[in-house]
Amino acid sequence: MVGEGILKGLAETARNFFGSYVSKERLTTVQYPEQRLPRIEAARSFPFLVYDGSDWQQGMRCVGCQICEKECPPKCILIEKSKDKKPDAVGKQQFYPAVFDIDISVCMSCQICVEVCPFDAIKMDVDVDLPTDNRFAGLLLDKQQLAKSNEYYHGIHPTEAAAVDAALAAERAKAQAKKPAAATPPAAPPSAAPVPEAQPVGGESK
Amino acid sequence: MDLETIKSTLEANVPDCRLEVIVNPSPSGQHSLLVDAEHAFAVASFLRSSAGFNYCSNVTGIDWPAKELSEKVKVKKIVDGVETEIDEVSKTMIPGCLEVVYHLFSMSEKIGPLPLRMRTQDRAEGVHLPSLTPVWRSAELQEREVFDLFGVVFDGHPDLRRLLMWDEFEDHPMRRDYVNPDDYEYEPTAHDDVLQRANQHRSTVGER
Amino acid sequence: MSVTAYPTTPPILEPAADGSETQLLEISMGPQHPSTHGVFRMNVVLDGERVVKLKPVFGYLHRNHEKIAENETYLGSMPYTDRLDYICSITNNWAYALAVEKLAGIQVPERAEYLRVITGELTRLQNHASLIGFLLQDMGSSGTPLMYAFRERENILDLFEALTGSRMMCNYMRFGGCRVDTPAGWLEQAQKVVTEFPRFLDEYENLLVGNEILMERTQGIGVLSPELAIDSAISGPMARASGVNYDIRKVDNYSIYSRFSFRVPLGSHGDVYDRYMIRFLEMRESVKILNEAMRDIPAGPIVDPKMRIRGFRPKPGEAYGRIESPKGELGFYLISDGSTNPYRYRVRPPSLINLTVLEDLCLGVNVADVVAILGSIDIVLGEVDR
Amino acid sequence: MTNGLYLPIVVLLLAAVAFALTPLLLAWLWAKSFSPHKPGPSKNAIYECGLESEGDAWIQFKPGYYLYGIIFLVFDVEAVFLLPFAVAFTGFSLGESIAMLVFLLLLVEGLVWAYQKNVLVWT
Amino acid sequence: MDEKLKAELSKQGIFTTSLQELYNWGRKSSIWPLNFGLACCAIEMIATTMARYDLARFGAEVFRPSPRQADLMIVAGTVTKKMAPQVVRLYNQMPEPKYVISMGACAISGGPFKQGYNVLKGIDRFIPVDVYIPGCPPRPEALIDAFLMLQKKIDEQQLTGKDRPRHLTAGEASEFIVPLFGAHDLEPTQNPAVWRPPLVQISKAGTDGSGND
Repeated sequence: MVGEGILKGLAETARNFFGSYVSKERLTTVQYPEQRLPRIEAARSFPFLVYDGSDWQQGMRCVGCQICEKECPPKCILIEKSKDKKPDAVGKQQFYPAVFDIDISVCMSCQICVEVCPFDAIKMDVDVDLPTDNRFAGLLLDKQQLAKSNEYYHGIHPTEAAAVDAALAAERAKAQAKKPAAATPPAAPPSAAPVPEAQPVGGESK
Repeated sequence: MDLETIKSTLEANVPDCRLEVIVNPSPSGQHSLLVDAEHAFAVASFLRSSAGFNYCSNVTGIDWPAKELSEKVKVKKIVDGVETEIDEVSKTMIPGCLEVVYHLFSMSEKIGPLPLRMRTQDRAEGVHLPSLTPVWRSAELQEREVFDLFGVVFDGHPDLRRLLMWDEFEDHPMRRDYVNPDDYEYEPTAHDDVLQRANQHRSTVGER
Repeated sequence: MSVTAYPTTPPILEPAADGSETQLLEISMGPQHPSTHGVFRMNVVLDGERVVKLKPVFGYLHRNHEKIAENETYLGSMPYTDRLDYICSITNNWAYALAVEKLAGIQVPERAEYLRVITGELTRLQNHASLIGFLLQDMGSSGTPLMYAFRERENILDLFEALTGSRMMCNYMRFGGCRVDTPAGWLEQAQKVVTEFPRFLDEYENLLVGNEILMERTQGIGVLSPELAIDSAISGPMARASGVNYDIRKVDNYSIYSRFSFRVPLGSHGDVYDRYMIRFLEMRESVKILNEAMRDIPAGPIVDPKMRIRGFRPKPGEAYGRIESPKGELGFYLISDGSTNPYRYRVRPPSLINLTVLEDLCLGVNVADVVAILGSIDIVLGEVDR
Repeated sequence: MTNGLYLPIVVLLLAAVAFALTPLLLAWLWAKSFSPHKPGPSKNAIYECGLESEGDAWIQFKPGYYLYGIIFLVFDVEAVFLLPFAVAFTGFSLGESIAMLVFLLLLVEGLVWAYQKNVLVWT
Repeated sequence: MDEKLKAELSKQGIFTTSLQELYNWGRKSSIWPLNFGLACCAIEMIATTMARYDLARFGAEVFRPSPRQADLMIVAGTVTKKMAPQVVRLYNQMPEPKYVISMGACAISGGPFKQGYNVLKGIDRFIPVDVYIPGCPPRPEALIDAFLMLQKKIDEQQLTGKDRPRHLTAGEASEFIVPLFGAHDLEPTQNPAVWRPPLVQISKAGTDGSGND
C-alpha cells in the first residue's frame, strides 16, 4: 500500500528514539565543556618548540637553521638567527633563534615543519581552546609562548616522544664517543648534525 | 594504437595537416601530438569519430613566456692570424606562446591519455585558437577557464565568458608575468619574497 | 558542425493553453543559498515555476590553488590538495602522489599500497554517506538523514585522526608511500567500524529507500543520456548511473585494485533516483574491498627509505595521473622543469566537469527539482573553483 | 440584566487582547528608548542571496496560480461556516441538516466543475 | 545590586535579577547563526551542529538561510575577492544586534591561501569581527569555545552608559561600504573604518632577513 515506505522510515527513527533510552551507545552526544572525548594521541593543532631540562632559554633544541621557515607552505614562520652561540645538549656551541614567531592565523597545521626539522626541535601541539578576540596580538605566538618542555611533549604524544628521545639519546651517545676522538686531532670539522632519517644534512634545498 | 600509427592515420585522412610528436622525457611515457591551429578542428573531429577518442577528460592552458636560450657554440674565429676554435655563448630568443593541451581517452578501447597540443602564435595579439567544444562537449567549461586565466581566445566557443574571475577583471592571472595585487599591509611573519612585497608596499604607501 | 546529435531536451516555452504569454522571472540562486553546497550560483530564468534558462556562475571560491602550487615545492603542495575536495582529502592526496610518482617513476612498497586502498575506500564511504545526507537535506528532510550519516562519518574521522593526526586535512600520502604507519590497535578499530558499516547501511536504507515522497521527487527527474554523459566527460557515480561502464579503478587498474574482487554498479535510467541509489551500492562494494584489504595487508616499510623529503627534484617532463575519487575522475597534470617547483600544476576537477550538463538536466523542470538535481551531482566548491 | 450576562465575556476579551499586546508594546517602548533606529540603503535593499537584485518581482505569471488560490479560498471560508454547524450538530432536526447539506453540495458542485474544466491540472 | 546581597537572597530561594541581565541572558541563549558556509570550515561547522558535538545545547542549532532572521554570521571558509561584496552586503542586511565569528585561518588572514590573487586576506578588512578562531579547520570543540566566549561577551554588554555596545549607540555605523569589482582588484581594497593594523617592525625582520639564505 502507498504509505508503506514512509512507515518503515518512521519505524526506523522510532527504533532509534526508544532505543536511546535503553542502549547508551545510541546516545552519541558529547556534552563538550563538561565532558570531553579522550584525546586521540596523534592529534595535531599548532606547532610548539621543545626544550630539554627546566630553563626554556638554554634547553631549547632549535638551532635556527631556518629549514622549517623555507619549507613551510603558507610561510607563517619567522626566524631571526642570534649572533652569539650557546651550548646545546651535547655541549657543542650552536646558534639559537633570537626571534621565532609563528602566525597561527595563517598556519594550516600540516606538520611539514615537524617532518623536515633535522633537530626534532618543533612538534605538534594538541590544545584546542585558542579562540580569541584580539586579532593582532593574540594570534602571533612568539618564542616564549611556543616553548614547551619535553615532559609536556611526553604527556601529549607518549609513543612518538619516546621514539624521538631514543633516537636523540643514541645520537648523543655517538657524539660523546666521537668527542674524545675529536679532542686529539685539531679542531675537527663540526660533526655532521645528527640526522634521524635519510634526508641530507643541511643541504640548501634551492 | 601507439602515437606513430595515430599520426600516420591522421596524416592520411586529414590533408596537409602539420603534426609533430613531442617526446616526453619523464618515465610516464605520455608523448604528445602537436597539431597546427588551422587543422586542429579537422584532426579533432577525425580523432573523435573514427579513431574512437570519445572522452576528452582534461583541457589545460600552459604559458611559455619568451625564453632566452644561451648555448655554447663552437665558432671558428681568426684570432691574431691563427685559426682557433673558441666556444662563444650565443643568445637566441625563443618566442613565447600560449599552449592548450587536451587529454583524450578512448572509452571503448580503454587507451591511455593522448595529449593533443595546440600553440598560439604569440602571447599578445595572436592568441586565437579554434575551440573544440563542438567536438567534445566537456571542453566547454575548461576552455572558458583557459580563456579566463590565460587569455587564449577560442573561436567557435558557444559561450566564451570568464569562468572564475569577475567579469570586470582585465588581466589573465595565471600567466607567468602576472603580479599579485598589493595588499601586504599586515604581514607579521614576512620573509624572502613576501618581505620584498611588504617593503614595496611600505615604500609605495609611505610609513603609516 | 556538431559531430554527434544526442537527443536534445524538448522546447520548453510552448505558449500556454489559453494563449496568454507570461513574463519570465530572472532570479539567482546565489552564492549564499542553503542548497548550493557552498558558494555556487545559478542564474535561473523562470516561467512561473518551470526553469527556462539556467546559467551557472563559478569562481566564488577560486582560491588560486594552481598559482600557489607553482611557487611551492612538490611536498609543499601536498597539504593544499587536502583543501581541494575538502570532504575526501585522502583521495586528493592519493591522486597528487600518483601523478608525481608517474612523473618521477617512483615505486611504492606493498604495505603503503594497502594503506592507501584502505584509507581511500574509507573516504569513499564517508563521502557517499554524507552526500546522501546532504541530498535529503536539500529535499527538505531537515537533518534526520544527515544526522545518521554524520554519526558514521564521525567514526571514520576518528580513524583518520588516529592515523594521520587531523580529522579532515589528513596530508597523509608522500611520494613513494605514506607518511605514518598505523598506530597500535588502529587496524582492529578500523575492522570494527567496517564490520558495523553494513548494519548502518541497512538502517539508512530502511529509513530512506522505500519512501514514496522521495521516489516521487527523484524518479524521472534530470535524466542524463549515456551519449551526453560520455560527450561531456562525466565521470564517477554520475556517469555510471546513466549506464556508462567507466570506473577508473577497473580501467587503469592503478595501485593494487586488480587484486580485489568488486563489481561496478550501473544504473539504467540516469535520473536523480539512480544517481542517489548508486551511491548505496558503491558503499557496499567499498565495504567488500575494505574487508579484503584489511584481511591481507602485509607488514613492511611504508615509504621507500631513499626517497628524499626535502629538495625533491623530478627530471624535466610531464605526467597526467588520475584516480577514481568519490566524485569522479580526479586527475593531476604536472609539468616539471627540473627545479623543486612544478612548472605547471593542473587539477582535473570532476565536480566542475560534471556540472557541464547542469543546464541540460534542469531545462523544463520545477525550481524545487533543480535543487534535487544539483544535490545528486555531488559538487564540492573547493574542487569546482580550485 | 442582559448586559450583566455578557460582561464576563467582554472582560475576558479585553484581558486576552491586553495579554497579547503588552509584550509588543513593551518591545516597542524598549526599541524606541534603548536601541536607536539605524536604517540604511544596503540594509533595506531586497535580499537576493547576497547579490543586488535586478528586475522586478511584479510580473505576469501563469493564471493557474490565481485559480488555485481562489478555489482554496472558497473551501477555506466554507470550513469556517461549518464550524458552528459542527459544534451544535447534535441538537439539529432534519430541516437544519438539509439546509447545511445544500450549502455543502453547492460548493462540491463548484469543485466538480473546476475539475472538469481541468483547471487543477498543473503543468 | 551587589553580589553578596544577591547570593544571600538566592540562598533563601528569592532570585533577583536586573533587566539588563534578563535581556542579555535571553539574547545570548538563542543566537541564531546565518547559514553561511564558504569552504572546509563550513563542513566542520555542520559537524558541530550534528549529533556528537550538538550546537543545539547552546541554543544555536537553528541555521537561518536568510540574513533577516539571523543575528550571528559565522564566516566559515575562504573569503575570496569575488565573494567579499556579497559577505559585506549580507552583513549589512542583518538586523542589529549582530555579531561575527571569523572561523578558520582563511577568514582571519587569508590563511594558507594568502598568496592567492583572488583571496581577501581576512574578513576583518571590511566588517568588525567579534571572535577569531585560528585553525585550519578549527575543531568543533574550538567552535563551541568561541560560542562560549561570544556568550560571555554578550553577557557583559551594558545597556546604558558610555561603553554601550555598537548597536545601542546611535552614532556607530551599522552598515559598512560594499566593495566594488575593479579592473585589477576590489575598490577599495579595505575599509579603513574597520581595518587598522599595527605597524609591523619590518626593520627588525629586515636586518638579516634574506642574508644567509
